Order: sequence, then structure tokens, then C-alpha cells
Amino acid sequence: MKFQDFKGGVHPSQKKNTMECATVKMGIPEKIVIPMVQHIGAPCQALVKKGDSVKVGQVLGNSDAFVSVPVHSSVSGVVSSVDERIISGSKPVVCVEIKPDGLQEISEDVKPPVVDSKEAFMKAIRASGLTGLGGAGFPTHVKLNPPKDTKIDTLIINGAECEPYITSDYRECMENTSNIIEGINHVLKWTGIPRALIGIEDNKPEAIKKLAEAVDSMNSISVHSLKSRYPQGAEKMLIKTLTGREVPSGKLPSEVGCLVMNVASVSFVAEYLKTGMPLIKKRVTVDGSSVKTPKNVEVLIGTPIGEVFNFSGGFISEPAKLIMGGPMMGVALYSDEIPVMKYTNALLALDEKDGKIPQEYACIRCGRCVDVCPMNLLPFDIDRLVKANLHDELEKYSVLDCIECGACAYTCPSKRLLTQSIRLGKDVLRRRAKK
Amino acid sequence: MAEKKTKVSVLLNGLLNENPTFRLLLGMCPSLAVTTMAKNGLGMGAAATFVLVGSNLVISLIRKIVPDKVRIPAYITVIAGFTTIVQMLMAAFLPEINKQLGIFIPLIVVNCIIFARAEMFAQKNGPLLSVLDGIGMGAGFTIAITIIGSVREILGAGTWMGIPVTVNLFEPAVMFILPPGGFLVMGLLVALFNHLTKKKKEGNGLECESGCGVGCPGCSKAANGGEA
Amino acid sequence: MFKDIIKPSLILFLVCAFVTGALAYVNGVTKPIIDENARIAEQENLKSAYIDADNFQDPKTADLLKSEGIDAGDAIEKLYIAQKDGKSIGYVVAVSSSGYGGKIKMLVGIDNDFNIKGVSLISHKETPGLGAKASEPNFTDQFLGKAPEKTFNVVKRVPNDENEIQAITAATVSSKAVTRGIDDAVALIRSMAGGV
Amino acid sequence: MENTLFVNSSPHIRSEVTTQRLMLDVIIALIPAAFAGIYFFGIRAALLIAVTVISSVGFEYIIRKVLKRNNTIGDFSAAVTGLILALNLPPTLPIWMAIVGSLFAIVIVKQLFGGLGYNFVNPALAARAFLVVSYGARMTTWIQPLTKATAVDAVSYATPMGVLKGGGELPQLIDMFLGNIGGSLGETSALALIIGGIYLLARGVISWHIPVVYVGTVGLFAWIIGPEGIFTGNPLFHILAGGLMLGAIFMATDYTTSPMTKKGIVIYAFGCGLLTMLFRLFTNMPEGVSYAILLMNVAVPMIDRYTKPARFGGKAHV
Amino acid sequence: MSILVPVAVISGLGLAFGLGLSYASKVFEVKVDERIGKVRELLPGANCGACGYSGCDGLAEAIVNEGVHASRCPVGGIAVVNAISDFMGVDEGSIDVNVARVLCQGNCDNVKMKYNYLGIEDCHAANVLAGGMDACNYGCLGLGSCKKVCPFDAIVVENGLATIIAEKCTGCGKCVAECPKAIIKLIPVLSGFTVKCNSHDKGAIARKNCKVGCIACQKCVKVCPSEAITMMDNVAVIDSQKCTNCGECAAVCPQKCITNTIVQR
Amino acid sequence: MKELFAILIGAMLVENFVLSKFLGICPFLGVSKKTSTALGMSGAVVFVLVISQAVTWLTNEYLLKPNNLEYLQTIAFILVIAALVQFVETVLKKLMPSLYKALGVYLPLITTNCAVLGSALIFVERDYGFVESVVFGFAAGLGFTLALILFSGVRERLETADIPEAFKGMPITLIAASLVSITFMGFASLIIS
Ligand SMILES: Cc1cc2nc3c(=O)[nH]c(=O)nc-3n(C[C@H](O)[C@H](O)[C@H](O)COP(=O)(O)O)c2cc1C
Ligand SMILES: Cc1cc2nc3c(=O)[nH]c(=O)nc-3n(C[C@H](O)[C@H](O)[C@H](O)COP(=O)(O)O)c2cc1C
Ligand SMILES: Cc1cc2nc3c(=O)[nH]c(=O)nc-3n(C[C@H](O)[C@H](O)[C@H](O)COP(=O)(O)O)c2cc1C
Ligand SMILES: Cc1cc2nc3c(=O)[nH]c(=O)nc-3n(C[C@H](O)[C@H](O)[C@H](O)CO)c2cc1C
Ligand code: SF4
Ligand code: SF4
Ligand code: SF4
Ligand code: SF4
Ligand code: FES
Repeated sequence: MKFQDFKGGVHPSQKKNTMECATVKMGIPEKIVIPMVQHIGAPCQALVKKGDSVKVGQVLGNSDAFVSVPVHSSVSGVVSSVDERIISGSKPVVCVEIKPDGLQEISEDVKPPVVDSKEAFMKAIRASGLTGLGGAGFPTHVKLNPPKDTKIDTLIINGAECEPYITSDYRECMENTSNIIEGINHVLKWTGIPRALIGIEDNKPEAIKKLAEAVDSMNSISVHSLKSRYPQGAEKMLIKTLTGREVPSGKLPSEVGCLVMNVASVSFVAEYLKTGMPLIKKRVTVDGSSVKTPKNVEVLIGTPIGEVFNFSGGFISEPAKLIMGGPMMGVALYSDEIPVMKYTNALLALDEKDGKIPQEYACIRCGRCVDVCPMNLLPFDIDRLVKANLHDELEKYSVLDCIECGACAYTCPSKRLLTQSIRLGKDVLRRRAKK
Repeated sequence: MAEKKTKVSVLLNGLLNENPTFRLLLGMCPSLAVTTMAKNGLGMGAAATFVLVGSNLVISLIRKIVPDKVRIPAYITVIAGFTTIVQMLMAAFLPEINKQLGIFIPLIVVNCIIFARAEMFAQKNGPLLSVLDGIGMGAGFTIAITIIGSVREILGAGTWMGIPVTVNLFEPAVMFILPPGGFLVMGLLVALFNHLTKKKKEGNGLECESGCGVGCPGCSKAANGGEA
Repeated sequence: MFKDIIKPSLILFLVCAFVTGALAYVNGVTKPIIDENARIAEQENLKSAYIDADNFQDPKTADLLKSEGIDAGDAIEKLYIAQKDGKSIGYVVAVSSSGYGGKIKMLVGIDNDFNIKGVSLISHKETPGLGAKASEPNFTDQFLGKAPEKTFNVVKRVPNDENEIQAITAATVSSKAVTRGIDDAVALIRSMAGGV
Repeated sequence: MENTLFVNSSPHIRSEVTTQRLMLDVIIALIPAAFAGIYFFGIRAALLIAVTVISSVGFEYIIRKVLKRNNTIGDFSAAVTGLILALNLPPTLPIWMAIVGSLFAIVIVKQLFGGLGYNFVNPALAARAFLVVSYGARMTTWIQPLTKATAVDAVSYATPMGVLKGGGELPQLIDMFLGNIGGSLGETSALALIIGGIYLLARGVISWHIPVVYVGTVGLFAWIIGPEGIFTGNPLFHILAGGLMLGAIFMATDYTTSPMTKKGIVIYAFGCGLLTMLFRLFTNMPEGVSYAILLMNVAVPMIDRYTKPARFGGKAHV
Repeated sequence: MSILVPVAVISGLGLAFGLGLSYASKVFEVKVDERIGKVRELLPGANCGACGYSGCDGLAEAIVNEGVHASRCPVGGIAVVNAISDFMGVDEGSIDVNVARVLCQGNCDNVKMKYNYLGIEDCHAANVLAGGMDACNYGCLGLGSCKKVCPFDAIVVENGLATIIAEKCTGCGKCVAECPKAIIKLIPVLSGFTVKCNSHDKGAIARKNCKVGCIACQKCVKVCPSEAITMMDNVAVIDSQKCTNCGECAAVCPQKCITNTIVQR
Repeated sequence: MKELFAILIGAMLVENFVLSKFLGICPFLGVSKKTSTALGMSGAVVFVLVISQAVTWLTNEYLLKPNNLEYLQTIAFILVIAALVQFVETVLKKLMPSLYKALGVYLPLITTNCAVLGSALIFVERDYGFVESVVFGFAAGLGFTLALILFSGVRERLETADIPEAFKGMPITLIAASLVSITFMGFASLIIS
């Protein structure tokens, strides 16, 4: 197949130090904090209160809304508080804090679901608590339910893992190869999609080889090697590369007959259908200049990140910045008390030198940001207008199309905070639209 | 302009507060075109002052009887009359300067200063105040363009009022008496004027920055915009 | 009807009438002076091109010359006859030539023996400091004296021949333009002498 | 520990490329041309270069101080401007005029508009244009390269373009390539300039679009509009003559004053080429490169406006 | 005699144009409500857009055609409002003019930092990163988003705290809408004491985060003779209708977060 | 034909009204803030210049010259122009409201614009015939348009530039105009033939 490439992109240094670090399991932490929002969509209502005892896999919170998924307890123990906390967004979130009893008693609700129809499949996926594990945290059952009149012909499995440091998806491919294939087959079967394309960046030849061997005899699934270039893993870029289709501005992949799922997401689907154990643990890459022994760790969801770093041998230098996710799109955290979430795929601790971002200088109009923007926007112009409060002009610059990949800010020789500026611009436009 | 209009304040107004050239930026064409020499500035200033005073006087006299519909043509006729008179007088008695100023003498008709003052001041005030306003504005204009002319002449030709002044200090930079020099000197002088007269910004600083008087959208000093 | 149409019109009519009346009056006063100014200016210009003369006869236009069968090139505009004490002593040719910034108009005084008596640039658009130097005596005085048989030669060094003209530094275009005009004027006078 | 963590919006890493490094690269790339200038025109050329660079940096320092702004001489852009301006001057120019040129470039053209990145015309070129208009005679007085100096006529010497306009014997192409001809002190040696250009390309400082399209357009029109009718021109002559190489490689490529998108850049470079030939063939000026680039600089906002790229999966807003 | 021709020509032109134009304006007349022009003249003409219309023209049109209240114009103040009301023939009565107040005193010295913010100087930009760098989640971030939108230069940001210069504030409310922390309130010019804190945290937490935060100790509630103060979600709130400006509350507040805000106009 | 071409190029580039003749500076500075308004104004100027050149030429030829009234040129021209503009405005408002919306606000400004009267005075000075005058007016309008559009782009960029306080607003605009004017010096010696 001749692949059409997307335009732009950057090549940050890979730093995939943990490629060969097989996943190690971390034990039960001192406390577990489970936020009621770990996905895009309606927040869950807490179903437990202080003093309740809970078991592994028990539903802690749920919501009636369609675009929402339940959250489960990852330990057995006693609820020590239910209160609002600031995680990383602007609004406080209800969190359930549990003191584990160390017994890990499994809830009686945990049993393999009976799946005999499309509806049952969707119901099971929702009950599993699965939200996209690729980083965005969009409830998977919603994705699998496209509007009636759209015809999906391609399932795309995202194994690109284009961000530096992160190797958790690579480990998934290496360690759970059969689960991935099984999961894909489940999704293909119950959604009626005829084919699946697995895309993996060519800096992970082992994973490509292993998956290619696994799908050898199946003609509905194929594995594709992708040029290593950030943000190859972004949904729209991936679709463009693998199918040549361009998701129209403001539209979803279903518009062009595609559905994108992360490798870990499909793998989890297979796992869940076998065991019925909802999403309570996550593989996380722990790395960064302050981390003593970078690792891939399997962590219970809700573990405070400080404990995960401790598990990785603690810090070799005072960390100046803690990041949940990769260095390009990850979120900087203000405290090590913040828990690991469903969508967490990496935890980075950077020292002062790596963590401090350079000072901003005036734009020299070099055009690099324009060249690298995969969405073909004009980051420097948006930045200029946002800073000058020229919001009327801003509307003509497709600001809302930005996928916030950070390529522009990464590449800027004047070190301008382009991506943040654009986020602010989006915020302004959304606020304006509301008015 | 809420303060009371005393005769002196009206007269002085044009020199500083509302200096037509540096503050209101009215009548830019002659301010730029004829100011290659200080002498031209004086000549142009005198001509414009004559027209300003004359038309302000006449318009303040006839303002009550001219109906709105023909206000603009009528005022323009008056202004054009005075312009033509000054044109003929200059041709007769100051042929040298007349030649230098060229078509910018008849163009006094459309000099925004004159029309703006007619509309903004003479239209609303009696003859005496209007004449004073004309003198003040005319003087402000004359002084301003003479200054521009002086700077350009000294930098660009090394002379002032035709007298060599730079001796051999530097070779004059011809650009200053060419069009780009006009814009440049004007820009630098306006900046200087702003800097020197910077008082606490009254109100909100939202007035149209050009103050050109052409009444562009957003201009509070619009002289005639939208009324025709 | 009256209020809406007739009255405004009448008032405008009156304003116009008054203003024009005033103008006509001032014109009556100044017109003679202006005309006189113009005449003096013309005579002075002509004189600067031919100092010895004290009067200049009415000009002949190029068309008129052509109709007289004289080969006046496109550059020629007018031909004056220069007189002293009522006697014709030579000519002043008004000629134009295309310089750096546009037309250069000049007057060239030539006596009956083909001596150039004066060159005066009436109007030009050459760059001040460069081409504009062509109107200064430093440049124009080079032409005074006997006109060459053929044409002047513009060079960029110190001239070492009667017919050579030193170009103004960095303004060769203007220098050549003026020279061309003078050549045309000389050619006209020579052809007339030959023809007559 | 909690209170001291850094938090910022992603991304958290930045590329190695910095403004300072880019400017330094331009300076490095100009060194061959500067040495060629010194080789052909002697020690005076070196003096002019030194004076222009130092005064440019000095004016940048002073004006920032006067305007109470932070010191920006560390970004080296003033040094680039000074160097490029020097390479655009005739070797005989009085020193004080070069200093006035630096003043105009740095203060009027660059800093009054806000400094690096905000000026809308090329500072060095605008200063050159200012000097040409103001001191036309001095700015068009050329000397012969030392390598050719014959005692006669060493002061006033024609550039190849001047010869084309004013008549005389056209120089050899090989001399034009090496720089063994009259002209501004940094523009004569196409070889040295091309070496610099290759360095900039290799370092990724510039892309090939502007130099190639610009030079190509000039060559094309030179060939089409030849002296003996259509398609009789000598493109090589026009390509090697005058300031084209310097302009195409170092001046038209100035980031601040060129368009942002590749499409815009191609239009811009084509416009530069077209105007250069218009000026060379249809005006009395011997050289058109500086005005061509300046005019296209002025057109850049309009080019940018009408070459806005179509966003991914949609159309451009205009 | 020689005067007659020119006079005839030009006056003829004048007459022709006068007739033509008057006639044309009659034939091609487009009705415009003259009141719009009059109202436009009464407006201050700053064309700032603070009223929410496209400049003064827009507001004038809205006042005449849509019956919009003249107090929409924040610039002209009461004088303009009254003049327009008079003209439109509506008696608006006296209106109480508001000024904006930042309900926070948490400058860099008073409030603890949650993290070290690196980024754009804009409150919204910081706010989306875990609610901003201030330990108190309800306080002013001091990055000046409000200052940027104030058309009247009435806001100063110093030491991480925005303060409104009451003399310049026209009560246009732009800052109120802009502040991501929603801590700017419009308060009547004439009303006196205001609790300058917006922290809904419990007392202990509020005290830990900020030296001048309301700790909900209820002292002011108890001391107020006019019963104008109530506790709402851990902050004291003063009802300006009941407040008599006696100042007792400010005197007892241990955190010094009640201040006198009377503005002399 | 060649003559007309020379007039066209000459008036557009070589003697650009705004940048080298200093005619019409007020609208050039006043209406160049936004490209969209600049476009509207340019359209209106070209329109008015063409019509007014025709009308003033006729006035001069058939009303003033035969009666030896050249000294009344200024007053007659300005009257004609003012009336013309007002008439066009009135008619447009009624008959073509959309065009009026686009151009209308600029029309009154044009009356007091040196460019219109200036080009009338120039055709007299240069003794242009009817067609030449009209072409000249058209070319001057195009030149105005070119300068205005280019300049509006520059000004939109200046809007977000970090300009020193004292230079904000008009001063920097004038200095920018100066730089644009320098670049137009390149056309000064364009040989049109
Ligand atoms: C508000 C919202 C609504 C979405 N609705 C759908 C949907 O209806 N169907 C679907 O397949 N995906 C839907 N998505 C998921 C997106 O297609 C995409 O997978 C998700 O945003 C994560 O992709 P990313 O990490 O590239 O941003 C939605 C996403 C968002 C943010
Ligand atoms: C810039 C950018 C880079 C991304 N990189 C990856 C990636 O490397 N791997 C991945 O699985 N998802 C990546 N995503 C998320 C995908 O767009 C998409 O949300 C995900 O593959 C959908 O699968 P999920 O819903 O199963 O998570 C990226 C998103 C963006 C915006
Ligand atoms: C802005 C500018 C104005 C110029 N003005 C003139 C001029 O008025 N007259 C002239 O002959 N050359 C002028 N030139 C110079 C010509 O372009 C050309 O260099 C010269 O005429 C021929 O050069 P040479 O005298 O060195 O042989 C000017 C050049 C520029 C750039
Ligand atoms: C590739 C490149 C070319 C440059 N060319 C010029 C130039 O021609 N003239 C100049 O003044 N500065 C030049 N600079 C320096 C700098 O960009 C310039 O001063 C800015 O215009 C100042 O805002 C150049 C810089 C780079 C990176
Ligand atoms: S962050 Fe947005 S603007 Fe920047 S490169 Fe990515 S998509 Fe383009
Ligand atoms: S990469 Fe940076 S310097 Fe270059 S154009 Fe974009 S914002 Fe400006
Ligand atoms: S009051 Fe609001 S908008 Fe203003 S600085 Fe404080 S947080 Fe920002
Ligand atoms: S923005 Fe706020 S501070 Fe500024 S005037 Fe309006 S209400 Fe007052
Ligand atoms: S003075 Fe010329 S347009 Fe205003």
C-alpha cells in the first residue's frame, strides 16, 4: 500500500530508555485516591461514603449520562474520605480516598460478561470502565457506537507511541500480543467493521515483527510500519497516513469511515471479556532525568504518583517538574499526591535543567511553526492575535482545529509559548461562542 | 471641549492643544508636500491662514441662513472663493513662492483643516470667535509646517531659509527633501510633540488616533463624515 | 416644494453669485499684474540663456517651423529670435529632453556663428543632489563657446577635447540628457542656416 | 517540595535551534563574502565592515537603553544587519556615512517598530536605499578591484550593470563569478556567496525556495528579454552581475521580512526576480535588487494574507 | 459687465446643483429617524464599544429603535444618561452607578503559592493548570486578564493582585465577565463596606493558604447592628441595602478582610 | 495608445499620488488601518476619480475656456466634484443599497480629498485631452489603491508590533509610510516608452 504522509511534524529526541524494561508490578500503596472524572464526559456521582468498605472491582461512582463510564475501586479497604480536590484542571473534582486493607478481596460483581449481541458488547465495554488508553480518555463504548447513518469500514489500531520516553504501548505489544489480536477481533466482530490496520512507528521494529507474525494468517488485520515522526500517533494524522483520508475540520473520524483505538485499549477489551475485571490497573512508563531507575510499572489506578516514583528507586536529583504523560502533550502536576488515572501512560520527573522552559523572545517570523504544524495552521499569527486581544481576527484562523500537539512550540527558535497561546485562544473563542 | 471658550483660549487652542498639524493631523498633504523648505512653509501657512480666517468669518455669518441640504456646497464655494483670491494675490505679488507651492495653493480648498474648522467651529460660533479660531489654527499650522520645512531644509539641503547653515559639518542627506523624508520628519516630529506635551491622558485615550478629520469610522473628531 | 427645493437652491445661487462676483473683481485687479509677471519671467528666462540680447521676438512653435519646411526634431518646442538694439543677433531654442526622472525643459541661446551663449534649465525632475546639478553653471558653462560640428561627447573624466563634456558624478543619465537637448538645438540652428 | 514544582502548559521540551544560533550561522555564512571583499578591495573594506558592525550593535544597545527596554545585542541580529549593510556599500564610502546608515537601519527601520521580528522592511536594505537616495554620488562611485588595479582610472570604475547601461566592455564571466569586478564590497564574488548559501542550506537556516526561485526568475527573464530580441539574452550575465547573489541568498531570505508559507515564499521570490529585471531593463537605475526586495517586503503582509494555508481537513479562511 | 459672465456661469452651476441635489434628495430619499442623529450627538463619542454595540452610532440606533436604556453607555456617566433620557422623553429617575471591586486581597505576600507558574501572563491560561498557582483556589491570580479588557485603564495589577481604581472605573462590567475566578463584582458606588475575600474554603484551610482570607469566624455577623451580614458558604457577605456604613465589622475582623469601599464621585 | 500606457504607468507608479506627489494623504492615513476598509475606500476613490475627471474636463472645456474663465477653475471644479459626490451618494443609497453600504461611508470623505481636485488641476496643467484625463484619473486611482492596500497590510502588522510608547499611533504610521515611500523611489526612473 502506498502511504500518504501528513504534512509537518517534528523529530524530538526519542529517549525511549525503557524499551527493554519488562513491566514490573507495583504493590498496594498506603492510600488510593480515585477521582470521579477520569474521562471526557459527564462526571460520575460517588456511590460510596466515608467509612464504607469496598472491594476490588467494586463500582465507586457512575453516571446516567451516555458519555460517561463508571469508576471502580482498585483495592479492597475502607473509604477514608469523599471530598473535592484539584487535580490538574481548573475545577475541583470529587475524589474517593480509600485506605487499603491489603487483602485485595475481589468484589462479587466481577465476573466475565455474557456477550451475545452488539448491545451486550457495548454494555459490557461501558461497564468495564474503559476510556481510551491512548491518552485522551474518551469513553470507548461511545466511540464504538457511531451515529446510525455512518458506515465505518476501517478500524485503526494506534500503536504509534510517538512521544519521547513513553514505551508502555510498546510493552503492551511485546507482552500481550495475543490479547491485542483477540481484542481487535472482538471489536471487528461486534461492530461489523471489515478490516483493521495496526500502525506502529518504525523505531519499534520488534513490535512490528511480533504483531505481523501474530496476524500472519488473518486477512482482515494488517500491520503497518510508520515513519517515526511526532505527532504520527495523533488520530487525524494516523488516519491520513494509513488510509489517505482527511478527517474534515471539526468532524470525527467516523466521518471518513474510520475508528481509532489504542493498542492497550483493544488489549484490555480482550482481557475484560475473559476475566470481567474492570479497568483498575495501568501500565505506566516512569522516566525522566530525576528518576533513578526508569521502568515500566503496572500500577493500581488511584496510586499517588509519589509512591510510583518511590517504587522506581526514588529521585537522583530534586525533581523540578512532574509530568503525567509525555513531554510533548503531558500535563505538569503541582503535587506528587495526584493519583495515577486510567489514561496515564507515563510519569516523568525532570530536574531543574530539563524542567525549566526557556524564556520567550519575540517571534522572528521564521515560519518554522507554520512548516511543522500538522494541522496546517499559522501558530505565530494566532499567538500574535491572542496576545494582542484581537479576538475578532482570531476567528479567521481555525484556532479550534489545533490538536495541541505542541510541535510548533517545540520547534520555535524564539521559544514562544505557542501552544499555550493557542489553548488560550481556543478558550477565548469558546467563551465568546457561549455568550 | 467642555471648558468655557474664552477668546484667548480659542486663540491658543490652535497652537498647542489642537495643533492642526501635530495634534489633529489635518491637512497632511500640504504639510508634507510643500515643506521642503522653511520659506515654503511660511508661504503656505500664510495662504492657508488667510483662507481660514476669511471663510470662518463668512461662514459664521451665513451659517443661520444656509439650509442643511446645500450646506456643504455653499461652504465649499465660500472656501473656494477665498482660495482663488489668495491664489491670484500670490501669483500677482509673490510669484516666486507661488511657483514653488504649485497646485497646493488651489488645493487649500480641500485642506481638511479649513473644512473641519468651518464645520466644527464657525458653524457653531459667532464671527469674532470664529475669526480668532481661524487665526489660532492658521498660526498653529504655519508654525508647524515651518518647523517641518526647517528641519527638512537643514538636513536635506544644508540651508535654512535659503542660507547655508551646516557649513561643512555634514553633507546634507538629500532624502529629507524628497517624499520619504517628508513622512519621516513628520513622524519624528509628531512623536516628539506627543512626548513633550504628554499630559495625563484625559478620558480614556480612545479618541481616533489619526484625528484626520476625514471622519473615518471610529473617529470622534469626524468633521463631515456621514453627514453629507 | 419651495422650502425643500427652491429655497436651498436659491441660497446656493446667491452664495455662488456673491463669491464669483468678488472673484471677478479681484481677478480684474490682479490679472494685469499676473500677466506682466509672466511676461517678465519669460523674458528673464530667455535672457539667462542669452545675456547679450535685450529683446526676444515672438516664438515660432515647432509646428510652425515644420510648416516652413525647417527640419525641427521632436525635441524642439519653440524658437525665439534674439535681438539687440532691434537687430537680430541669434536665437534661443526651447528644447526638451528626457532625463532621469522625466522631461528636462531648457533654453539654449545660440548666436549666428553657432556659438552657444547660454543654457538654462527651465524645469526638470532630476534628483536633487544628483541630476539636479545639471542646472548649475558648473555643468552648463562647459557648453559655452563654439558648438561642435556634430555633437558633444559626454565623458566621465576630465575632458581633454573641446567637444567633451564631463558628466556629473553618478548622474550620467541627466548629463547626457542635457547634452542631447543642446545638440538638438544646435542641429536646428545649423539646419536653418544651411537651409536659408 | 510541593510549592516549588514548575508547572506550565505542554510541551515541556524545546528544540535546540535558537534565534541566537541562527543569526550566528548567518554571520558564519557571510565570512567568505566578507573576506572576498577584503581581498578584492583592500584594508578599507575591512575597516568599513568593522565600523558598520560595531556601530549597528552600538546603536542597538543605545536605543534599547533609551527606550528602557531589555538589551538585545546578544541575539546577534544587529550584527547581521551591520554585516549585510557593510557588504552592500561601495568600498570607498566615507566612514561616517556608513555609521549614518547603521543608525537608520537599527533605529528607524528596526527598533522604532519594536526590534527584532517587528520591522516590515529589511533594515540593511532600507538603510542602503536611504544612503543611495541621500548620497547618490558617493553610493555609486565604484573602484576597480585591487587585483586589477592599473594606475589609470582607478577611482571611477563601472560595475557590470553600469557597463551594460553606460556602454563599455563587459567583464568576463569568470571574473564575475570570482568577484574580480567592481561593485559593492560584498556582492561581487558569487563564489563566496554561494559557499555561504550552501552552509545556510546545510544548517537548515534557509530553505532553497527563495534563492532558487529568485535567481531562476532573473535568469529566465534575462534570457527571454535579450538585447537582440526574444530569447537572446545571456542569463548568466544577469545572474552574476550586481547584488543578485547577495540579495537572493542573504537578504530576500531574511525571515522577518519574507512570507510565512512556502507558497507565499515562492510568490515573493518570483516577485523579487520580476521586479529586479524590470528595474534592470526598464529604468535608468543600474541595479534593481535592493528596490525589488524592498518592494516585495512591503507586499509581504498582503502575500501572507492571500496565501493562508488550507487547514487540515478544510479550507482556509481569508 | 465683465463680472456678469463669471457670475452667471458659477451661480448657474450653483443653482443647477442646488436644484438637482434638493430634487434628488427628495426623489431618492431614504427615511432615517432623525432622533438617532440627535442621540448620537448626546453620546460621548468615544466609540469604545463598551456598551456592547458597534460604537456610539450603534448604541444610538439601539436607544431609539429598540428602546435600550441610555445607561448602557458606561462612559458618559449620569450626565449623559439624563440628557438622553430627557431627549427621549422618558424619566429614568436617578440611577445608582456601580463600580467594580476585586473581592480578594491575596497578593504575593499574603497568599501561598501552589506551584511555580511558567507561562503566558494571563489568568485564564494559568487557571486551566490546576486552578492557577495560588494555594487559594478562589483568589486573584494577578496575571491581569481583567486589566487587558478594561477599556478605561482602571485596573492596576501589582504584586500579584488586581486592584480597581474607582475613579476611573465606569462600571462597564467587562472585567467582571472576564475574570476566570469570578471575583470581580459590581458594587454600588454609595455602598460602604465589602468583604474582600471570596474563599469558600473552611476556616482552617483558608487561614493556611492566605493571611487575609475570610475564615468564617462569624465575628462580623455578630457585631453588625443592622444584621446586614450573613455567612454564605464560608464567606461573610454584606447586604448593601441594609448596611449603614457604621464600620463595626471592619473593626472586629481578625483577618482584616472587610474594607471601606465608599467612592467619592 | 502608447501615450495612454505611459500615463497609466506614470500616474500609478512613478508619480504615485500618495507616495511621491503627496495627494490624498488624509484618507491614506485615515482609512488604511484595515485592509477591508482600504479596499472599500480604494474602490470609491477610483470610481469618483474617473467620473470627476470626465465631468471636470467637460466643465473646463465647454464652460470655462470659451468664456475665458480659467481663473474660476478651482471654484468650478470643487463645486462640480462636491455636487457629483453628493449626487452619487444619494442615488446609490436609494438604488444600490448594497454598493452604498460598501462604498457609501467613504464617499463624503472623498470630497475633501486632495487627490480628486488635484488630478483635475493636473490635467489642466498638462493640457490632457478628454481620454487622457480620464485615464489619468483612473491610473491615479489605481496608484492610490496600490499604495493604500499595501500599506494597510503593513499597518495590520504594526497593530501587534511592540512599538515604543511615544511612537504609537500616527508617528509610527508616518515612519512606515516613509519606508514604503523609499521603496517606491525604485520606480522613479521607470522609462515608459
Ligand atoms: C466531545 C467529544 C465527542 C466525541 N464524540 C465521538 C463520537 O461520537 N464518536 C467517536 O467515534 N469518537 C468521538 N470522540 C472521540 C474522538 O474521535 C477521539 O477519539 C478522542 O477525542 C481522542 O482522540 P485524540 O486523542 O486524538 O484527541 C469524541 C471526542 C470528544 C472530545
Ligand atoms: C498529538 C497527539 C499524539 C498522540 N499520540 C498517540 C500515540 O502515540 N499513541 C496513541 O495510542 N494515541 C495517541 N494519541 C491519541 C490518539 O489521537 C487517539 O486519541 C487514540 O489513539 C484513540 O484511541 P483510544 O481511544 O483507544 O485511546 C495522540 C493524540 C494527539 C493529539
Ligand atoms: C534614487 C536615485 C536617484 C537618482 N537620480 C539620478 C538623477 O537624477 N540623474 C542621474 O543621472 N542619475 C540618477 N541616479 C543614478 C542612476 O541610477 C545612474 O547610476 C546614473 O545615472 C549612471 O551612473 P554613472 O553616472 O555612475 O555612470 C539616481 C539613482 C537613484 C537610485
Ligand atoms: C537568513 C537570514 C537573513 C537575514 N538577512 C538580513 C538582511 O538582509 N538584512 C538585515 O538587516 N538583517 C538580516 N537578518 C537579521 C535579522 O533577521 C534582521 O535584522 C531582522 O529583520 C530584524 O528584525 C537576517 C537573518 C537571517 C536569519
Ligand atoms: S499545537 Fe496546534 S498549532 Fe501547534 S503545531 Fe500542533 S496543531 Fe499546529
Ligand atoms: S517558529 Fe517561532 S519565531 Fe518562527 S515564526 Fe513561529 S513563532 Fe515565530
Ligand atoms: S481579578 Fe481575575 S482577571 Fe483580574 S488579575 Fe485577578 S484573577 Fe485575573
Ligand atoms: S472593565 Fe471593570 S474596572 Fe474597567 S471600567 Fe469596566 S467595570 Fe470598571
Ligand atoms: S490634505 Fe490632502 S487629503 Fe487631506
